Amino acid sequence: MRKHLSQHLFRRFVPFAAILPMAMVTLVAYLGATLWSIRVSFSNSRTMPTDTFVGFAQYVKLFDNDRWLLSIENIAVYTVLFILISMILGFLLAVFIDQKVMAEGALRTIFLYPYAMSFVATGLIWQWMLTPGIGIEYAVRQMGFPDFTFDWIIDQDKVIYTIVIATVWQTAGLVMALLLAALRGIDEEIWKAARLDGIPVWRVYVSIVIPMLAPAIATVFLLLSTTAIKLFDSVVAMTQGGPGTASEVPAKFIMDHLFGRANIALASAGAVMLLVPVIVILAPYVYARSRRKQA
Amino acid sequence: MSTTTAVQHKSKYAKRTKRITRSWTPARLGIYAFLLSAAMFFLLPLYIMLVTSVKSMDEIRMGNIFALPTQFTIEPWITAWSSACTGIDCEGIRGGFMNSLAIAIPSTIIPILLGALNGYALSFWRPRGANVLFGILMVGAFIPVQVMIFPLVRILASVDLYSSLPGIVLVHTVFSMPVMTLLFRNYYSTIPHELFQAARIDGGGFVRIFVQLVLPMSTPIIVVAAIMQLTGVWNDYILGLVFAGRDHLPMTVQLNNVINTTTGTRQYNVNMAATILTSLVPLTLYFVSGRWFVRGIAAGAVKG
Amino acid sequence: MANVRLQNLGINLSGNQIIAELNLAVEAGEFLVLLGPSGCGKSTLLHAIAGLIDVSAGTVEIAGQDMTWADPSERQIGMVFQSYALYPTMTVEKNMSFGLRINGTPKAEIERRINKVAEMLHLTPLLKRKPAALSGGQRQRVAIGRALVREAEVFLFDEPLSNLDAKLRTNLRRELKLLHQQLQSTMIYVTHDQVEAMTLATRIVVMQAGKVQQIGTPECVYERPVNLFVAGFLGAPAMNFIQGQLDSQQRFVSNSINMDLSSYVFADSGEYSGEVIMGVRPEQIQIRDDGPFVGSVALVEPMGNHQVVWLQAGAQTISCIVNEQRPFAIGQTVLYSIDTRKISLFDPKTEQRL
Amino acid sequence: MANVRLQNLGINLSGNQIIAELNLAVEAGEFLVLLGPSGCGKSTLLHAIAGLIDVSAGTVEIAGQDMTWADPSERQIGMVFQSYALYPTMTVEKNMSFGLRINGTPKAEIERRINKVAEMLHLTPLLKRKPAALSGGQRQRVAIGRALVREAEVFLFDEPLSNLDAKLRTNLRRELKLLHQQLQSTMIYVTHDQVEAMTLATRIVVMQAGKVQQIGTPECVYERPVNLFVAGFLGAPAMNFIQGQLDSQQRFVSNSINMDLSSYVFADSGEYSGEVIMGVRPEQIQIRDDGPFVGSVALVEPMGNHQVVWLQAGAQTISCIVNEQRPFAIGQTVLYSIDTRKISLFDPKTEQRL
Amino acid sequence: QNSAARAVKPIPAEKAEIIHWWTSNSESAAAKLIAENYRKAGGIWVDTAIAGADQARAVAINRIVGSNPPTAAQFNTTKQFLDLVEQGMLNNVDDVAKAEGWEKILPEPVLNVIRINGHYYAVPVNIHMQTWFWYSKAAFKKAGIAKEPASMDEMFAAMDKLKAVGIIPLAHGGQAWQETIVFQAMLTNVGGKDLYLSVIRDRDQKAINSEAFKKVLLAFKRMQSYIDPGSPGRNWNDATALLISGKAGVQIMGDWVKGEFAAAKQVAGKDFGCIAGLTPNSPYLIQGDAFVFPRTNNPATVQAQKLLAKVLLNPATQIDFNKLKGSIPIRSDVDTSTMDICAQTGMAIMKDKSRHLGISEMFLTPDQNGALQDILTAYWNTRIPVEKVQKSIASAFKD
Ligand SMILES: Nc1ncnc2c1ncn2[C@@H]1O[C@H](COP(=O)(O)OP(=O)(O)OP(=O)(O)O)[C@@H](O)[C@H]1O
Ligand SMILES: Nc1ncnc2c1ncn2[C@@H]1O[C@H](COP(=O)(O)OP(=O)(O)OP(=O)(O)O)[C@@H](O)[C@H]1O
Ligand SMILES: [Mg+2]
Ligand SMILES: [Mg+2]
Repeated sequence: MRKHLSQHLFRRFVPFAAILPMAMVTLVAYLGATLWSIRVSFSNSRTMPTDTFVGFAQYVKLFDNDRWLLSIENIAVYTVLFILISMILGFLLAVFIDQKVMAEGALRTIFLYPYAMSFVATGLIWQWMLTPGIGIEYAVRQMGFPDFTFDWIIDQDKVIYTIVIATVWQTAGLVMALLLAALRGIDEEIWKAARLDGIPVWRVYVSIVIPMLAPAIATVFLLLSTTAIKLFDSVVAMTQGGPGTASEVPAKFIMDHLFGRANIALASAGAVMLLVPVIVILAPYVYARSRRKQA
Repeated sequence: MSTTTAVQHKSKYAKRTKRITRSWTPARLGIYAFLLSAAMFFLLPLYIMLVTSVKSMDEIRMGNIFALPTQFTIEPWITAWSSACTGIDCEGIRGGFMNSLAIAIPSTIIPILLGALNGYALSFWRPRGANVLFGILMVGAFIPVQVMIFPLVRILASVDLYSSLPGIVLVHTVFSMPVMTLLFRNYYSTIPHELFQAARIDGGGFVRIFVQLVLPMSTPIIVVAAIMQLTGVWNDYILGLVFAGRDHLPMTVQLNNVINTTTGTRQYNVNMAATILTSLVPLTLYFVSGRWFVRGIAAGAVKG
Repeated sequence: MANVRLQNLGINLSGNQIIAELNLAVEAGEFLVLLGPSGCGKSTLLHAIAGLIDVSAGTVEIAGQDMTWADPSERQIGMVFQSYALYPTMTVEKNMSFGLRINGTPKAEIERRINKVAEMLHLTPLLKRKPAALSGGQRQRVAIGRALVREAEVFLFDEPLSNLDAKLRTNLRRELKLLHQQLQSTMIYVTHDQVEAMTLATRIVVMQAGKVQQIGTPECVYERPVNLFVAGFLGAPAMNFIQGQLDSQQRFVSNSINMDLSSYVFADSGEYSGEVIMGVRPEQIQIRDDGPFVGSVALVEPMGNHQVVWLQAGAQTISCIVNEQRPFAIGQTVLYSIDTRKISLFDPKTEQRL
Repeated sequence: MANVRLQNLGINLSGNQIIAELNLAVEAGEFLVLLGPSGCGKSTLLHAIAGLIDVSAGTVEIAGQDMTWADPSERQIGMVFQSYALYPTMTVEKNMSFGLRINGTPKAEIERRINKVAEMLHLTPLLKRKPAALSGGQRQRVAIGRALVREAEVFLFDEPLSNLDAKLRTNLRRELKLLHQQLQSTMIYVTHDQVEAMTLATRIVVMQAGKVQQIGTPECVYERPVNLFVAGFLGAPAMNFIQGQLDSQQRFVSNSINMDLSSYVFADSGEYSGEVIMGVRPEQIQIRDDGPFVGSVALVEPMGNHQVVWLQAGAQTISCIVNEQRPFAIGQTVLYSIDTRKISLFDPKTEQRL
Repeated sequence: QNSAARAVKPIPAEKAEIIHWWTSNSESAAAKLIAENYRKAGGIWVDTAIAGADQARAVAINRIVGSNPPTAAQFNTTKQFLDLVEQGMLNNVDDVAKAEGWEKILPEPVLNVIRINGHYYAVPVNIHMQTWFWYSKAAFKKAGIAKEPASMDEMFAAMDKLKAVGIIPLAHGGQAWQETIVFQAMLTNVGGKDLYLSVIRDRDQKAINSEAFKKVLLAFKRMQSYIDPGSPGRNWNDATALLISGKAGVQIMGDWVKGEFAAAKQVAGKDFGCIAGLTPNSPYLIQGDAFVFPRTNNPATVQAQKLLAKVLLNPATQIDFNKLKGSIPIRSDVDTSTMDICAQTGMAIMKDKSRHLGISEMFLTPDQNGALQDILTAYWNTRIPVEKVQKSIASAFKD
């Protein structure tokens, strides 16, 4: 009895031991960094963190800043479009590649390769392609459509869409790979049953496959959300936030203030503000889940 | 079924042969059309990169990005690989290759293993409180990496890991943990729980079940994780720069030194060649990973 | 040798009370067969004994020790899952040897056991295959094999032979019985096959809706069912229930039947008169030319070695088993008799045996 | 009403020839039962008929049309998968109604059918549940329900009742028969249950290792098996095979038995003498005090309504069915007789019926 | 060589790790020259090149925080390292500065930045002038512009002419920092030194709201009307390429542009012209690179730092380095006859102390400077009333 009990306790303990690295990382790195950021955001730190606290001054400054407000607006538009289009395109690619097509390996690599390329260079290519006068507009005009215009990248209102295009190009392949892996996990018998039921293929996807892919879709969604909110490299490489400040995004604001502008307090305030909507969205979900587990 | 419809149907199916049904229905043509146009969209930038990389700078200054080179040159490739300047040395990007490998291999394997382990513990064992930790972790995934650099530098310096190979591997592990855990956790949630139960009856402990049952069933997701992680680490610049220390600077630092400049002259052809060269390692992984995207990893496992 | 004792067991699944206040004592070395309608909680019970689902009340005792919260791997249990739960990435051989390799059984011994079990289950040519390349029955046999190689203290079988052909099933049934005798392990066995239940069980447990209805030897349960449910559940074709009156002379009177039941032994050794339900098994009804009762043939089902004849007697349909191959015409009037020695009487209100 | 015709069918699965040169003609409205040992290719055959796996040779004809390469959805087929293959994210109701909603059946009609089928399968209280929250038998019933609501031309059932309790199974068997009569659809039904096979089939097909061994009415297959395999496969307990000699006077002679078989009708209406194997079903052996042959009781299996007695007669073990509840002691010597009218004789070399 | 150097040195040489951002071909050659000279002087140069000034500085700071500092790190001669000094994270090089008499040879604005509380914390190495007007001789010829513009009005007139013949008047890269350069050109050439100082140095609200400053802003906005639609996001060198090919007339950019012309084999004075300031008294904006020395107590390292400081300002190093880099020497006492005409022009102007003027980053904190940049780029790219811009700048410069 006693032996069993101790063995039992030991076994119960093993899973906890296994998640110890995760716990450490979560608590020390993530929770720690978050708390640190919050602390810094209430100080007047510049290049280095200092202990002079200034209350909400940085936040006031933040929301007094036109560029920050514009960045928020931009990232909202960007996030919605980027996630939506990447998921749809990635899903379609996964589905079509899953149809036993020829040259599957080559196609998969083609769709994935943008993900492997440093955006410092590919961003420049996109900038070229989108620049009126040398890029796609030029090429189409050469092909005999002299009135064709495609100048979003220099358009204050549309430049954010060009970032969407280029980042979708970069990420859609990864979405495809993720969903493909999940698609391949669906039992063949389910497919057979659906075929027998005479269900059109698209309906099978909509009504059976997509619900079964829910965990993978959740993964993709979270993954895309994190990359979207942290959007930085692509903007720097393609537009540097321009024209003007039209394509500024929060992460770039944070980075500029973190390094070039040596105002880590304001940068931290920005980072903390980024987390607010995330927590607001995620917390009830986590709470509900843990409640359900206990039930 | 009445005989008239039967006759109609007969003519409809009789002509069908295997080949027709399998490859050239309009639907299949549509699929190929979609895939091909998508491929074109994806390849266009690569085309420009390739074309640019074999032009001379003079030609690039002319400005027609789509045009084929009038004078083909592979000089930029050679330069990129072995003689572009990356500081006072001009030895191309190859210098960091071994460093990149030394960083990328452990930084791919360890996070994947940890992610799988976390996902496994979260989905099957559900230790108390783990979900809350996971929630915090996922929120943490939204913090821009750069914001965390400063505290991390301090922490690593305090344990004497700053500017070392283990240090940079640890940092990659930390930053990849949310995504890796998420990936595996959600993947495992689709595996029938009964398999896990059977293994417990068989006396499998935490580790055994993980190594012998769960990991072998994870091939597709491991491949995806490897794609993500290897690419991420291979292309990482800022973390390698800050944490790896001078002796372990990854290839991307060289690449960036070639490409990135504010006031120096730019050699677009060399930049493109260098970029493509740098990405060859992940690209190779993408290409060979195909056979691991197997179907039905859990097929035949359970009934119902 | 290990006994299993469940006390006041309660189990909830997603908020539904599946099993409540269940008590069951399985003796060491016993072969207990669990019977019950689909969805009554048999699998749930097995899972609880194995420690795979947490009980919400009560205790599970194995080999004299409280194992309610012990890990499944500590319970020394071999189990065949109703859904098989084979390891998809392992070959048949690996599937079976997994547990042994884990507890460090020597290689040679593993091989010996695998070969023995594979032989018995006709799996030898399939040892190198993965589950996905097996037929349904083959998968089920692998599931059985995986449990058997463990030579555990307690075996839990959840409908282990349901997808096998009759011949194999008969063979395996015999092998299991043999194995039980050899290993002296305790077996808890869920089946829907009456033949299996009858031939294998030392005792049968009949469950309904998460509750135990009767526990007893096969003969006892078959011949002296404690209530209408057990009576109707066991036996195929099912017991005939004939409603009528028991008068003070212990005569049973219904529309078409009037017979003396004075030899009937009441459960509480008392007497009774009034409304009753008489249960008669089909094999206790003989169609013979000198039978006292009349019926007309409504349906004939030939079963190979016997036929089931359904008789219409007034509003009552009565099934009986005829062992000769004698032909019957639908509508034909026949005479039949009822063997009163083995009938059961039930109270129509409480549905309990009288 | 649709017939199904398979001609020279060949099927390979991962390089193994599972089915070769199979010919089978199922008439419209027929209820064909497929029998065969585990792994003989029954499920594979059903999948091929449904168009779910590609055949490597031969043709599949449904309703008179070549459907070898037609899409499964064009074949008007309802199927119960051996592994159920329920849609895990849909409720029971959705699982059943999905196909109907897709092909535009009116809402009211869908509801009517679902209710009818759910009623019949006792699924009504479970309609809102997802498959994961169902017991094994409940899942199987959902799988049946999903096929039945389609009211297709051809139904393929792959062991649809294997996980149900005897009572439910008897009920559903009857319902299926009724449904078959109503819909007049063609049914191809895999089962391991002899009772199902006997009661449901208009014809039985016995398969072994991908080949058809015999096709015929249940009685024909049971009483006149064409070879040793079919003879041994059908019937539980299995047919007794007694090796011996047939002498020129048509007397069968073995160690313990010597009897006159002059009334036996040979398959090729010729005569035969020499080594034979005599097949006798257990129910054709009567233990009676005036029996001509002697044996000793080796084992008794009580089966509720009958008992199986295993007799040792020389080296031969013989099973027989005793319908009375008469007690036997192990080792007890008994006399028995053999009903010669329904015996079968086989050639020991070719294993074919003589 | 190395052994010879070692023989001269009193204490054994310590490896000196230097973080810098000179990675392009010309920069790299320039850096190499310093390294070479350092080596000759007995030091051991360990190179850590990191492209991008922000990145390189960030790494340097993190390395300092992580107690693994480099021996020296490149910064700009601006306020960037002020915080580090205040936190006590840098060593000073007072010994060297005193011994070499920096006070006499370095321009005042530079001294003001590197000398903090009387200590010298950085070694400046060069002077870049950001607001050069470069023009294509071919384009000017085509547009019929005979004379180099000598005032802002003439410049506008020239640009109108260029526009008339279908040439892009202003080759501009539409990135915020390039727009700031155009602004500074306007502020110095239209507003003049005094306005510059009261706006940028004194952050004088009155000056910012003045008519004079408004004129500067309007001139700045007028420049925007001379660019081509493809300009947003363009790199400066692609703008230069427009000049080289004769598609554009003028570019306002720093003297690093010379590298591009050289790569295209164009010669200053023949193929293109350079104007440092439109009027004889327009200020010469000083910007440049400097090295700082993270704090360390290791005497060998301190030794290495001092040696580096010495080498960096060595006249020979100065000449050779700045030739390669395209900038002009930081010290006024070197012989410039071997340099190109643009550099010589620059050096000539530098002789006049009254024309010395530091770029905005020498006066503003990085944060204020960034805010100014944000306002300017928004103004350049959108339609914002000039008064609002004045107000925004005023509010960004408060406190
Ligand atoms: N993917 C596969 N690759 C190779 N062989 C296979 C594959 N799937 C099934 N088989 C084999 O084909 C044979 C026929 O399988 P099938 O499922 O048709 O059997 P079955 O008659 O339905 O048996 P059961 O009664 O056990 O369900 C089996 O021996 C099986 O091992
Ligand atoms: N996760 C669940 N949530 C709610 N109810 C459940 C869940 N799993 C099973 N049930 C219900 O619990 C009851 C018992 O299920 P169990 O699997 O034990 O039945 P069973 O006796 O094994 O039946 P069968 O003979 O059909 O396998 C069933 O009515 C089933 O619907
Ligand atoms: Mg069950
Ligand atoms: Mg099968």
